[in-house]
Amino acid sequence: MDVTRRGVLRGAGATGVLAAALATGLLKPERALAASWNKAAFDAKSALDALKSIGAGNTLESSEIVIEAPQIAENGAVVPIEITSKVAGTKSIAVLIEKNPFPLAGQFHFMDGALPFVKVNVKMGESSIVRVVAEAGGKYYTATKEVKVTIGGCGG
Amino acid sequence: MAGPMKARAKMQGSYADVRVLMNHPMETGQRKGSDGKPVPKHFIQNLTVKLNGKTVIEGEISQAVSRNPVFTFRVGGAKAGDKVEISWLDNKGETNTTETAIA
Amino acid sequence: MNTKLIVPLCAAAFAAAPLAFADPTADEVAAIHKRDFHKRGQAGMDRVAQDAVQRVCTDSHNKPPADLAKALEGDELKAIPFPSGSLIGDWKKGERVASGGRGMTWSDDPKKPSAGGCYNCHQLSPKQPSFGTIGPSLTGFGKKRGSGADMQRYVYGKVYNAKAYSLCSNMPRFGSSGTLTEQQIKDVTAYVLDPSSPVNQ
Amino acid sequence: MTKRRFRRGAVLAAALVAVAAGPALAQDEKEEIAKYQKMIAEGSPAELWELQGEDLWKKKQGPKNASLERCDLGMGPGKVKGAYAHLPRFFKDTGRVMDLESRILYCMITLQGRSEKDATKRLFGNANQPSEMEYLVSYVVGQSRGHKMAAGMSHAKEKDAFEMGKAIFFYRAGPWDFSCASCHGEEGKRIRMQDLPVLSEPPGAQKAYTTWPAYRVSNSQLKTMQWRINDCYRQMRFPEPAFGSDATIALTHYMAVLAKGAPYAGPGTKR
Repeated sequence: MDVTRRGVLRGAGATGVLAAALATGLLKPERALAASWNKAAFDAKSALDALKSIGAGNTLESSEIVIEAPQIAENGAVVPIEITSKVAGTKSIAVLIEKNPFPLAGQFHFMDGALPFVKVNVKMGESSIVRVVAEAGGKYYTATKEVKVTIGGCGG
Repeated sequence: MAGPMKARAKMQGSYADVRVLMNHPMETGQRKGSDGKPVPKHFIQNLTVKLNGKTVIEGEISQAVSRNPVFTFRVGGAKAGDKVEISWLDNKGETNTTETAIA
Repeated sequence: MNTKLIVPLCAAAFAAAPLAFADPTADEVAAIHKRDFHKRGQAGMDRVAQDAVQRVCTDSHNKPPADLAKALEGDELKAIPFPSGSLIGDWKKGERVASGGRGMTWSDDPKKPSAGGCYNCHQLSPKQPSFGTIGPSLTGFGKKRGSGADMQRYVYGKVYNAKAYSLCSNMPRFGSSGTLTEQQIKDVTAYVLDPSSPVNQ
Repeated sequence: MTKRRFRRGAVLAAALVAVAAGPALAQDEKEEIAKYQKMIAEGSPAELWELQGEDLWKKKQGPKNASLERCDLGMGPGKVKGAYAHLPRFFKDTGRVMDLESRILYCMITLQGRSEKDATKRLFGNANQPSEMEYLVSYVVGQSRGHKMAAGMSHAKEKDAFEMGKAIFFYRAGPWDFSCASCHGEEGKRIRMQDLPVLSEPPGAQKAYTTWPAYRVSNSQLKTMQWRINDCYRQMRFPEPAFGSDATIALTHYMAVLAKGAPYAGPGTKR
């Protein structure tokens, strides 16, 4: 299989081929997991620290990143967000909920024909700015959208 | 033990729309269980989308993704009948995989 | 399977004719509630038995005969224990009572204070976008109507027992039902009337 | 949402006269809420419940080691397709009007030989413990998608249930003087941000009934109509209605009959 190193590690981990790889001594489990999930970025308590941890300390505002999200979410437990990057050569998209205790919600890497698009449901503890950062040509582009989380009915 | 998982893939012009549904608690570690004790963190960290065996999307996600996650992706360079395989790995080392043919 | 045949035939008849089957009697309706519900937590079976107001409003579809309504409203009004002196409490505490929704359900701890759930049905502070519309908007209520003794008495009384003012109102009788305390109702009155409350900003 | 032309009756016209008196939501705010609802429906995991439910429906269980595949949901043993659209209905074998949940319980007890205690062990699930009933219901209702609602209204007991359901709908009681109609009786009202369908008129009943049972984001579970009624009564500050009781079935039947003719579109997705 012609894949990147990251691909081998992640793909193996996720498909259960991991067990086979471990058995044959190809990988140590800590290494496989540590390499595939950016712990520092996910543990960061501010959006800025999370961005630094994914290498996006400097970002450029871009109108070519489209964030589709409701301005009002009736339930913070499920806030649907749809992201499209029109920045040419987008390799990855990161989603940050700035007011969440751990702002980074996810980062998606696209290769071999995958379009820089993702639709995901996220949790929001309170009304917040949703920040999206797209990586293309070694640069980081960003756009934001505000989502208000309202109080539900009947004292919810 | 992983609950059910389901994927659907459909050509939409030049790309395939891939939608995947996963059964997972996505525990943040902040919620209290019925016994009043915090429920430990338990969430999917990685997901992989493969087209005909080749990895095309890799996701790293946090506990901020909603319970029972649903994702939609778009995969270019695909055609009807191609095989799409999606798998996840969580912080406890549990995994699950599903595959579907593009319609 | 004759059911398969019967259903479409009767469905057609039903579409053409108005519904006119025998209504169950009030006693039958009370009886099914008594039989098919059970006590849970603080919600005891006394709660499914109707009092005079509930019975009259149910039977009249919330349009009671005027004289009967007037008489019952009078009874309800007489039963409100208006405290002496100012009825204006602390609007900040009142805001919490207005925003919260807990209390009185079978899953609520009866030892903890209840809230009023005002925002479920009313708009109050213009800064709170999440409000219901079952009741009228109360935004700027104190600013428009002042906060004199009569107005204080009206708001306090209305929260304590809305049925004293409009017999079949959708609004609960927060005082009479034991949901809110005298102090909580004073605090809500302040939230609605106090010039410094966000409701009047 | 399905766009249908509703039959206009005198009752409906009367309901339309009573226009919302409360403050109207800004149009864009309304659109944003609609957008939220549309987006959560598109990203709904409800289908997973249907899949799990199908497995459980076909799984051999209980002292008789039998599946529920021979369960008669009103259209004959083994016929699941379209069955939910005809419920609640009168069943000769039990002599009563039954909704889907009570019928499933009946099949668990008769076909699988399970005790009532075992069958009713977990009628409502939560985040920690899912409910077999909720999975089974998801599967069965999914098999009626696109079928027009046609709850039974031919048998005398079905007519009685409808009338009783209507009376229960308007019965005011409890410390807060609520009936179902307190919240679901007037056009254009909402609690907090949620629109309240008028369930005593066909348009509201159709819209609500055809999208329940539903995956409920607040519970992260697929919830049944029996649960919906149970939790409404909790919030009405009533005592608890018994699961599958005549009162809950009558209320369900009342709404199902009013929803007549609308194609079933569930399981739905709610906030």
